[in-house]
Amino acid sequence: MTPTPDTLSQSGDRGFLDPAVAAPGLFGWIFSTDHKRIGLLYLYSVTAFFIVGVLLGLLIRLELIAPGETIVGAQTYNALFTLHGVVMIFLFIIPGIPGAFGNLVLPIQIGAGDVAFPRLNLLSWWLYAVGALLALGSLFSGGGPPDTGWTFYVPFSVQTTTNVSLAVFAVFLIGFSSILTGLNFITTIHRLRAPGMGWGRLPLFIWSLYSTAWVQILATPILGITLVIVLLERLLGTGLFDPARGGDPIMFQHLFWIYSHPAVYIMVLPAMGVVSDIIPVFSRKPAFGYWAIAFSGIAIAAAGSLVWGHHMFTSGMSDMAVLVFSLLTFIVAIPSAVKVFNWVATLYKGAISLDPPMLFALTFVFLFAVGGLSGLILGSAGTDVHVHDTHFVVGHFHYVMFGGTGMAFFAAMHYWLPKFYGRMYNKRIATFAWALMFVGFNVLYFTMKLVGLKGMPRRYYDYVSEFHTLNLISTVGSWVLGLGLLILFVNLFRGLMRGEPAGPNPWGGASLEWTVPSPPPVENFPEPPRVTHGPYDFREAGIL
Amino acid sequence: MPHPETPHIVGYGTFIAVWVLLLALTAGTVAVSKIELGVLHVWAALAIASVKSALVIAFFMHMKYETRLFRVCLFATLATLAIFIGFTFFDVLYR
Amino acid sequence: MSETPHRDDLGARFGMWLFLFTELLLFGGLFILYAVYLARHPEAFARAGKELSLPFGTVNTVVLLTSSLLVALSVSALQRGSRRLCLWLLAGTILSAALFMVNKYFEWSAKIHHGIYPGSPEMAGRETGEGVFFSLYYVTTGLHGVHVVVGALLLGWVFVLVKNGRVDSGNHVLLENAALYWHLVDLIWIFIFPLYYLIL
Amino acid sequence: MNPLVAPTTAAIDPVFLFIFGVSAVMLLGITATMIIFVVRYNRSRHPHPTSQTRSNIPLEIAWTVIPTLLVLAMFYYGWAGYLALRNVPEGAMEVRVTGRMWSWTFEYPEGVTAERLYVPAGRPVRVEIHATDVLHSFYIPAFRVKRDAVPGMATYVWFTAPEPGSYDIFCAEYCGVGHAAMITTVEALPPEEFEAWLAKAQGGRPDGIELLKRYGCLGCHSLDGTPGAGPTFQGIAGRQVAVVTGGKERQVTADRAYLRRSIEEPQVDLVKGFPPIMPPYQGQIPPAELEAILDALEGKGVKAQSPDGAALAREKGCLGCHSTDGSPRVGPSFKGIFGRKVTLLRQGAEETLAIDESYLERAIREPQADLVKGYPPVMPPYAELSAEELRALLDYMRAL
Ligand code: HEA
Ligand code: HEA
Ligand code: CUA
Ligand SMILES: [Cu+2]
Repeated sequence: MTPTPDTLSQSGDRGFLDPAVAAPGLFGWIFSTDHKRIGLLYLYSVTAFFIVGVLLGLLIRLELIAPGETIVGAQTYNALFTLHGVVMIFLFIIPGIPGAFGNLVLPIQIGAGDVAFPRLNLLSWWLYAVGALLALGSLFSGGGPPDTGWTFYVPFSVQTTTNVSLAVFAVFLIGFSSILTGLNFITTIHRLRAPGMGWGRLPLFIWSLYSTAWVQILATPILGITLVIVLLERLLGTGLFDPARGGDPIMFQHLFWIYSHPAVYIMVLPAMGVVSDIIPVFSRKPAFGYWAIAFSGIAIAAAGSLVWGHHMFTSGMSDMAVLVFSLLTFIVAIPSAVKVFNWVATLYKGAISLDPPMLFALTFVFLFAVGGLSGLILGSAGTDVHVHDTHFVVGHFHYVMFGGTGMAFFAAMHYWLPKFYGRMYNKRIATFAWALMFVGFNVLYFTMKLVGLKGMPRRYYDYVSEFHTLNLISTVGSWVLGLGLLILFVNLFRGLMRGEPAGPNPWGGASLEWTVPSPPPVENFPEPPRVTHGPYDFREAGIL
Repeated sequence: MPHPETPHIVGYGTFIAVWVLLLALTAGTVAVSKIELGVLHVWAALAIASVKSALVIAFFMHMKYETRLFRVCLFATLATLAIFIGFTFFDVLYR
Repeated sequence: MSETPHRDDLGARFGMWLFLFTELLLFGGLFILYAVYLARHPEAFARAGKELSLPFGTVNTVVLLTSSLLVALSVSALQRGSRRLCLWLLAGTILSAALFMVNKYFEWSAKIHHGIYPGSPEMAGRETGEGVFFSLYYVTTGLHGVHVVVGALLLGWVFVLVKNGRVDSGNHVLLENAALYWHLVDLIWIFIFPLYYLIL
Repeated sequence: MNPLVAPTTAAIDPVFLFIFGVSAVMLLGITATMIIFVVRYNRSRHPHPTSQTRSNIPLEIAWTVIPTLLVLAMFYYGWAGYLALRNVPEGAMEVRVTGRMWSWTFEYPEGVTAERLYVPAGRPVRVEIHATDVLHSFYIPAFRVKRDAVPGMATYVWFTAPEPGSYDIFCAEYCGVGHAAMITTVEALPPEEFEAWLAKAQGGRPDGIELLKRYGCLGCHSLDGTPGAGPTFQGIAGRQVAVVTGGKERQVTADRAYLRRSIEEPQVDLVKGFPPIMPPYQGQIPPAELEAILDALEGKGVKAQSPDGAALAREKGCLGCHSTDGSPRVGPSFKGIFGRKVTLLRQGAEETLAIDESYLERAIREPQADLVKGYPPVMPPYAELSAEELRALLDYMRAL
């Protein structure tokens, strides 16, 4: 199946997308070890689950439009937000940027032909796919859809009769997939850089994937073992978290957050990488503070592993732990601030164009700042006590996850997909969709923070009437956001299928992926490239 | 770019010597466990186990002959695990 | 399947090490729980630990250390081109794995026979700390047992590859990686043994 | 500081303001800079970049150090606020709250239980939090306090209600289908009203005999005439007793005043023929309980009433899922439940039967045994209900 140079030249300008370069039909995709095809597989599956998650979000908002039971009862609502959370976290945002865009561009950006372990890469996708199907299967089998929330807190998750075991197992598989992706990326970055591609010439996206991959490798196993224990608790009654039998339910929370806090940096670091790559290109200026951005990513990954306790300030954990974890949480905010300042400084005296990728990247900076700053309220022990487990937290994490990583995901789509499909979308419609989303987003989630400040707990399908107005506004915001999303996807889809040819370098980028044709050929580079300048050396690349 | 490498072949004698040492240390831990040491005991057992695992890693697993990158990564991993355990005790010890 | 055009043995070993790191942290989760519950129920842990069979544990330690030696020797043997010796050593390793599992089987059945297993009536009557100890014991050694089986299967597969010449003195990274995995199994046991069998 | 703001709120709100203030300044600064740059250096106006600067060390240091100082200040204020929530003032009133799926029960040291948290306004209250089944979280937004209820562990919050009024209590830790219904209130009353409420709640409620047992009186005094270390309680009221008062012997009638004094200061009148070993109880028994004990001794001790089904249904959280008006909610309605036909899933097979008492008892005590078709299998088991409580519940359902 290895394409000979011969078949390649015939495949012409469709590059790796040409059906002739792979096995026929679907098999050419689901059994392909080409990193670009795997990347697109991830892109399709991740986007599909994003849409599922979004529809669930819409239902959640509809239920919350008024107090009392509006469209669904308590049990259905509990299943809705559990699924919404599980789908968004484990099926969309964690595999999202690394799985789709990491796979698509990482090897090309470092001048390699593929990742270090292509078959392992395919296995990652398969684990993800099987895990995702099992997660969906948990809806329709056993004792009904799981109702624990995405956090699976014991003792409830051990006692409930719903189908938690299958969901937990599914998440376990997906975690394994995430580990394999991380392992693959680290090895690729260490071993397969093209001649001349020193560490200082790595695009910042690669740096971010590198720090992410370490978190994936070192934190995910803890989630794995925790979920195994929950399964054993349910199936065999080992009692390791059962207070009546000498266990401690708070230990579950420690183990869960030892993974899940670092996981929020798995979600956001690649997004920061995307933004760090886009801003210089659209400003025609080298990334300001290259090393500061690169190392602050590593610092976030490292320090992010020390702060998990900030999810547990009210859990009954010792006050000493509250002190330590609160302090460290504030420390981890500093490298994020450094990044923000460097991004803004990159704009200074540039030649800025507000094409859709840039628009989404700058939106990332703003929304991430809003979300991150609200994280400071949560990191401060005294204030967190009030807003913990209220809609303030829900607002915080939608700002950083959707406003942060989600926007970066859209930025990456608008930035790199023309490269991989060879076609350009309509930029004006994309800008219009952006405007709708920006407005809808803030209406939706800022009101959530307000209602949280007033004390509305999360995971409530029914609430006291004083929270009504804000919830109503929030729901209306979700419609505006949804409309924007719809337009965005339709426009992208139409453009990538039928748009104008994009050419190899539509944005004037200086990193390696812009030196190959769009779409790239199967083996990326006919012969290993020699790298002679950095990823943002626009002058040396002849862009300026 | 990776270069074709010539493997470092470890002699049989080295491995056997390490194995003898490991067995001796095993006998050592069992012996120590018979002495009354109180809480120190756990630390003594862990210390011996660490020496044993260092031997396994260095020789059986060829760590001694790998590049420095391998050792740095291993260290990072062990440090991470140590931190996970250590920081949990900020809660457990003070609750 | 399209393969990378070149071979990168160091990269392959590095990838394997990364995988071993994740395995370390997988067990690490259990060691966190062990540490916390030991701090909370030291007496119960000591009492319960005395009930584990020291002879079984010691024999299994020796078996695993020896198997580790055998597989390390097999790598050297293959590198020096003695395929037959390598195959014998591998066979010895797999046999040790089997021996270990047989031992484990008897050890577990003896415990279960005495009513020591999670949720048993016997455990219900004991102090909770002992229950936690035995639950952890079962989960940890169970997970370790799964790794022993997987490692043995892996070595069996490599055995076949060495036999039919697909892995040889010029291309032995698969054997090295399988051996690395096996050493990890040993490594974990080096900690399980004192923590569970020799505690206080 | 405004006396009408709860002290916990007064400790936390300034921290909110501080962090929000710093954040707003930072956010506005960053956003404005971004917008100015985007406009000023837009490619249409500024087609060629006029700088290719790659870094500036003093700047990097400045924007590392300044945020560090800011966050350290935030940390400090946050921690100080947290300490204010943790350090309970001296002399706080104690209440114990138990969270269960899906209701809160408050217990006062006087033996009173309630579904709402009645407190005297202006007095610090320490609430000790327990859970029986899964995690819950005791949350009073108005006072900025929250703490999880963890099975097998006691946690606490404290607060002072600044003025009489009603304040929401929510369950903030997700606990299953009734999570959103696990709501009650703090009812802050003027101190006198609170005392009155307490007394009324005790009214007859604390069973005098029960109290005699609780305070250990029955170790020395029998109820049935058998002699012990002290005189029997049987027929004690109105009895003629020979006592030694201040070394002088005299006869007294055991009236209420005498009995009260004997409990509070037994050394004043020593009963002849018994060793002077009784410990004084002055200040140890709350007045309401003392009255209940005296009532019991005088023979008009009010027995605890049989449990109230309606209250139980509310307290145990049943009404979180079952309606009383025939409308189905998470679970089937209680109204008209007797005789209703249900389809059950028993070991996978369907079975239809008419609801009767024995079925209901099982459905309450071990709901997993039979799952009712059309409803999610989420009901927790209530194996701990006493026979009388169960009877009261069933009577209540029948009467709906
Ligand atoms: C992408 C995911 C993501 C990211 C990046 C973050 C980032 C941060 N988060 Fe968030 N968080 C979540 C996802 C994320 N979080 C989720 C999902 C939950 C809820 C889980 C659940 O319970 O379901 C959560 C919950 C959560 C809590 C627990 C709340 C509770 O339950 O009570 C806390 C507490 O400290 C917290 C803090 C922070 C902090 C301090 C940051 C920091 O990293 C933010 C750093 C960023 C900035 C500070 C802004 C940018 C900088 C500037 C604009 C410059 C100026 C800055 C300074 C002066 C410092 N988060
Ligand atoms: C990346 C992660 C991600 C993303 C993108 C989202 C997206 C959304 N989430 Fe998300 N959410 C989570 C992750 C995410 N969520 C997590 C982890 C939780 C915690 C779960 C837990 O507690 O366990 C959570 C919980 C959560 C809650 C809290 C539930 C509760 O605690 O009671 C709510 C409530 O409003 C909510 C709403 C939404 C909405 C409205 C969207 C919006 O994206 C939806 C926008 C889209 C639409 C509104 C519909 C789409 C419409 C169209 C396609 C067509 C146009 C339609 C019209 C014009 C009507 N989410
Ligand atoms: Cu109880 Cu939520
Ligand atoms: Cu966190």
